[in-house]
Order: sequence, then C-alpha cells, then structure tokens
Amino acid sequence: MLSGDGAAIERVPDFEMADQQTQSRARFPGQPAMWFFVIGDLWIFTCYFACYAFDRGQHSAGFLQGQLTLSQGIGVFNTILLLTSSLLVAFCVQAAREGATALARRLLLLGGGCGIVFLLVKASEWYLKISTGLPEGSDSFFVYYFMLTGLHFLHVCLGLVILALVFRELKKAGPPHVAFVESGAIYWHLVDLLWIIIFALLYLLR
Amino acid sequence: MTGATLASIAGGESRKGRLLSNPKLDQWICFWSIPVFYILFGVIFVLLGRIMPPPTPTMSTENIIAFMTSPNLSLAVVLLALSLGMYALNSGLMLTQMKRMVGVSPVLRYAYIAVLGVGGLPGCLFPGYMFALGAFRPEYDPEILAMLYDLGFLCFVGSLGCFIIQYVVFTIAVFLDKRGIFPKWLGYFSIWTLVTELVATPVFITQTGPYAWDGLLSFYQGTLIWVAWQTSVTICLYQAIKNQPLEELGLPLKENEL
Amino acid sequence: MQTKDQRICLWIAPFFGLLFVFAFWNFQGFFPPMSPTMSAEEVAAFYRDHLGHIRSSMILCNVIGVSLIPFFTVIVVQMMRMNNASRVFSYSYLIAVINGGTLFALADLAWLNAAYRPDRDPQLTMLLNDLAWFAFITPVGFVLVQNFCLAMAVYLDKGPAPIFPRWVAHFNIVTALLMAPSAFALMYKTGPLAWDGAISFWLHIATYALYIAVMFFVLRSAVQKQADEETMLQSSWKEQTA
Amino acid sequence: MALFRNSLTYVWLFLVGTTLVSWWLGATTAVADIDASALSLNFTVTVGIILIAVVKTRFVIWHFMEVRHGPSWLRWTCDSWLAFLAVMVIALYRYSM
Repeated sequence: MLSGDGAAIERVPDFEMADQQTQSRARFPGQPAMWFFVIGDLWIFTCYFACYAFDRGQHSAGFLQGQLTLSQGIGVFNTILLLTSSLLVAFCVQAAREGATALARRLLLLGGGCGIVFLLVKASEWYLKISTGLPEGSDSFFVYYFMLTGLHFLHVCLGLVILALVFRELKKAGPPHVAFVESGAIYWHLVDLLWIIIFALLYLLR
Repeated sequence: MTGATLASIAGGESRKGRLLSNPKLDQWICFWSIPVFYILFGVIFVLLGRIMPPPTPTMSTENIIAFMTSPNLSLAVVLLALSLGMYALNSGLMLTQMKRMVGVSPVLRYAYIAVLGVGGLPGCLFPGYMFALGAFRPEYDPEILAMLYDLGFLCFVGSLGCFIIQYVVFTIAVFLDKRGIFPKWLGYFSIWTLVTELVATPVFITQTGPYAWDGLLSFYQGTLIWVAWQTSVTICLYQAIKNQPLEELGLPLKENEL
Repeated sequence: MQTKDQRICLWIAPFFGLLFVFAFWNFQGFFPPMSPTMSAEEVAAFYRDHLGHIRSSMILCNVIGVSLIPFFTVIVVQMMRMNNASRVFSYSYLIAVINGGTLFALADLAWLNAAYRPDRDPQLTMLLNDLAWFAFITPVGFVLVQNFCLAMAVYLDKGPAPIFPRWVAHFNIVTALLMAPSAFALMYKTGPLAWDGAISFWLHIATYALYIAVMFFVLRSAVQKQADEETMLQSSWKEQTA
Repeated sequence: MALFRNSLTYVWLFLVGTTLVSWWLGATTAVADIDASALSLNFTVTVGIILIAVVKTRFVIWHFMEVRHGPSWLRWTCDSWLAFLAVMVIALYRYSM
C-alpha cells in the first residue's frame, strides 16, 4: 500500500535526490509563527518539568510508590507509536515537497491514525488508573501525572486538528503550500518530542 | 450616511474650534482606557486588597480573620465595583477590530460578546463581594469567614471556563482573518494563555504544592503569561487602530449585522 | 428598517417598571430600607415576620428581573444608527448591559434563599441578606460605563440630524455621577453612604427611576423620527418609480 | 521502496532502539526493593535516562523538524534550550533529594 499509485512510482527516484538537495542550502522550515509557538511551548513545559524535578527530589519515596503502579510497557508502546507517526508525517512532508500529494495524503492519514491510537491507549490507561484507585501517599505524583499527560493529551488533539488542516491543504488541486505542510509537521514533532521527555520523567525516572 | 458626512469625519481637522478633531477619537478613548483599567486593577488587587499574590490556602483562622479585617480590603472592592465596567470598553475595542476582519463571520463576534458578558462576574466581582462580606462583618463565626475566604479565592483564581472560551474565539478569529489585522503569533499566544488556564484546574483539588491556588504553576505562571498576553494584545490593538484606513470610518451599518 | 419592534420593546419598559414598583413596595424591606446595623437575630426575625411579603415580591422580581434588557437594546440599536466613526461605544454599551443585568438576578436569588429557610442559623441569613444588598446597591461600575458610552456616542455623533439631542449626553453623565457613590455601601454601615442611607439608597433608586423614565421619552421621539424618515424615504421612492 | 532507504528511517530505528534501551535501564531497578543503596544507583540511572531522552529529543529536532537545514540561530536556540533543560532537571533533582 505504501508504494502508492502509478504516478507516484515514477517520481519516487527523484525523491532521494530531493533529499540530497535539501542538505546543500539552508532553508527555514515551516512558518516563523509556528516556531514562535513551538519554542514558547517548550519553555512552558520546561517550567512544569522543573517543578516536577524539584518535587520529585523532595518526596521521592511517594513518587516512586506512585510510579511503580504505572505500567512501563504501555508507556514504551505509546512512545514507539508516536515516533512512528512522526516518521510518517516527516515522509508526508518530503512527499508533499515532491508534489506527490496522493502519497503525502496517505502517509498523513497513517500518521494521524497512530495519533488517534495513542489517544485511545492513553485514555484507557487513565481509566484503569482511576478505577483501580491511587495508592495513598502518592497523590502528589498523580497530580503531576494527570496534569502532564492531560496537557499532552490536549496537545495531541490540537495536533490532530492541525494535521486535518494539512490534509485539506493537500487535497487542493495544484502544488500544495509547502510551508504550511511543514509547520503542521513541526507541531506534530513537537508533540512527539514532549512525549519523549514526559515518558522519561514520569515512567522511567528513579 | 452620505459622502458629505464621510468627508466631515475625515476632514475633522478643518473644523475650527474642535479641540479633539482626531477622526478615530472614540477608539483612542477606549484604547487609553485599557492601561488605566489595568493600573487600577493592579492597585485594587495587589496594593490595596493584597489579593494578588494570593495567601496560602492552608491559612490558620486567625490569619484569615486578620486578612478579612485588613483596613483597605473593602476599599479595594469598592474601587473594583466602580471600575469593573471599563473592561467593557476594552472588549468593545476588540470587537470593533474583529468586525474589520475579512473571512470572519459575525458568529465569532456574538460569541465574544456573550462570553464577555458572562466572564466578568464570577471571575472578578463575585470574589470581591465575598471579601467585602467578610470585611463588612468580621464578627461572623470563623467557619463562615473561612468559607468566604475560600469562596473568594477559588472564584478569583479558579474561574476558567469563560476566559478559555474567550481565548478560543479570539484565536479562531485571528487565524481565519485574511486581512491580518492581528498578527498570527498573537493567535498562538492566546493558545498558551488557554493552556495555562487549564493548568489551573487542580486549584479545586490540592491545597499545597505548585497546583494550589497560590502555587507556582497554576497562579504565577498563569498570571505571568496572561500579563504578557494582555500587553501584546494592547500593542497589536494600537497598531491595528493606527493603520486603520480613514475611509473605513463611519461606514453605514449592514442591516442585520451587529 | 421597520420600527414596530423597537416600539414594542420600548413599551415593555413602563409595563415592567410598574411591576418593579409594585414588587419593591410589597417587599417590606425597602420602605423603610433594612438597616445594615441590624444584628443577626433582628435580621432573622425580620425574615420570619415578613416571610410572605418577601417571598412574593422577590419571586415577582425574579420573573421580571432582566426585563429592562429589551429597553437597553433599543438604545443600542439607536446608537448603531448614529454616525460615529466606529461602533465601539455600542459594543461596550451592550457588554455593560449584559453584566449589569446578571447582578440584579444574583441579589434577588440571595433574598429568596435567605427567605427559603428562615430557621437557619441567623448569621447565615444575615450573610445572604448582606450579599443581596451588596449585589443590588453597589454594582454601579456597569451603569457608569453604560452612561459614559451613550454620552460619548452622542457627543461624537457628527451626522446632519443627530439621533439624540445633546442634553441627553449631559443627563447621562449627571445620572452616572449621582449613582457612583453608592458603591461605598460596601464599606459603611451608618451614614448617608450605607446601603439604607440617603445617597446610596434613596438617591440611587430615585435617579435610576428618573433615568429610565426620561430615556423612555427620548427613545420614543428618536424611534418616531426614524419612522418618519423611513416613510419619507418610501414615499419619495414610490414617486420615482410611479 | 525509497521510503525505507531514506535517512529518516535510520533515525527512527535509532530512536526506537534508544527507547528500548532506556526502558531496559529503567525497568531493571524496578525489581530491586526501594532502599538506601538502591537510591544511589537511582541517581546514576536517572542521569542515564535523562541523557537518553535528551539525545532522542535532539535527534527529533534536528532530523524530523529539519532544523539541521535551518538557520544557525534556530539550531543554537534549540540546542541551548535542550542543554538548559537537562542541566536544570538533573540539578533540581539532585539538590532537592
């Protein structure tokens, strides 16, 4: 299915050449407004991570208690899921740059699909967590857990909306507006990036 | 409105004896009411009432009584009752600029009006009344005073819904606008204010730590980003009014459009 | 633009005004007004003695609490017709009207809750009574902005035929200033500024009633002028096509 | 299929690999009961996990967000933010322990 229809195949060889081309000249990815948003968002999350690290140090026993009840398996699966969706969206950007909009649309759908699966897995994880109840003494950990994963959940939802807008852009006849597609992809990579840090801090930290 | 009146508006300078002949006088009046309002806002909540930065939720009853009987708390609420209306001028200005946007239907303006109609009371005046009630009769039982103290701060720091929707409506309007009256980064900026409002949701659950109503994350970060947002909105409003073409002023109103 | 709907909204105001007068007269706590210096037991006793009157009048107030909104929206429509440079004052006026309307509802609900269980702890009844009086007397910030916006709109109405005469602007400013000091009822229990005092209560209520009455007549003439303009427009249009 | 010979695929493989490594690193100590000796081990494990996360984040920024083709100020901002984040989290965690 990934091979795309006939038209895309001929154009695929110069797909790689495009790859070498981009290395030569410096090019600003996406729109500056999106970078303003990404960098600002990173700083906002930095404050959350700082408070988390500080509180974690102070009563680390309670945090460990809470953390042990989290299942790292689901966390790893979610991480790999978002990494895959990031890869697919990156391929979509390269395909869009090449004008292979049909292939780009298919890759975007796959990436968005992974995002939706991520949301479902996260929601079920919460539901399990809430229904089994929280071990006492670790509620401060779980305020952070629900706050960080909740905010990330909303970022993923906003990311899906942006991917939908990119999909609509790719549906239009004629060459797509590449900077817009790149910005959508950059936001999606931001969401993936935030999850990598949240996963490390919440699930694996000792 | 015939062309004559349009000329008279644009040619205001020529009219002798008119001291303030600036054609955009009404928008500049509302614009300069914004800094005045926020200076008053600062005086009321920070200096007089010492409501911002908020005291800890886990205060002992004596401190609560001391807070309630602080001399100029009720004066702060009086000033609030007098000056809260100025926020309507600020919102009116935003709506006037939103009306100039192309590709933005009036539904966003009506939503903005409705949200602002709701927003001011639970967020500002109602907490003020709770503190005023406490200050009015310090001889209440300590539990009643503690309840007023909690009710006041929870409403003040915790009323999020109406402001979130205000930011959502404003963000959509900025992104849909094809004329670019407000820059796109302002749209992204209001997404942050929306995010920080969401971070304040655990205010109703925890009483200690960074998510309490005086916590670093739900209060200080939210207020910092809100202040930065309001400053950048004011700057963008200034730009929008300044480069509003003169012939756009005094346009006749389309029949059914607010 | 057809003016029949504006006339209907206009004539709503005196009808509900009379209902308001009756409700306030029926509510024993207004004439003479309850004094803030009453102790918790006296307040509770007052609610127990006048339970029927309080409940009936406040239920009526609850029903007609926001009935003056159509009257104020007629003002907004007339402000929209003025040829100011932009509609900023009309928008601000509308938002101030929305905020003002909701506060009277809060006051009315507080009274009704106090009267719902008169055998509560007297302090709770006093608390609800205080909240009711605060929300009824002190929120003048919105009225200030309303009148300020209308006054500025009239001053800046550069059209050949202004919608409102200029004295209406002065009248609005004066009424706003007369009602402003009643915000201090939050601080004082005795004296003219207390919520039963001469300035905060009597002056406030009298000014507001006078304001509604005067604006009613001003609006009636404005709507009438608009109707004449339209008929003149239609007649001249018919002449051209006939 | 060109998509698999693409450089991004190798980046993706690297990222998945490091995720599994950090999982293995983080998981092994879950079995050890929590006591003082384990705590000291924890700090080295913590630093290891945070560094892995930082490396993964840098790869995502440079390759997926194409910052490696971007202007130098953008590269510098992202890297300095990442360094600040890592140092701050480790320092706060160590200081408050």
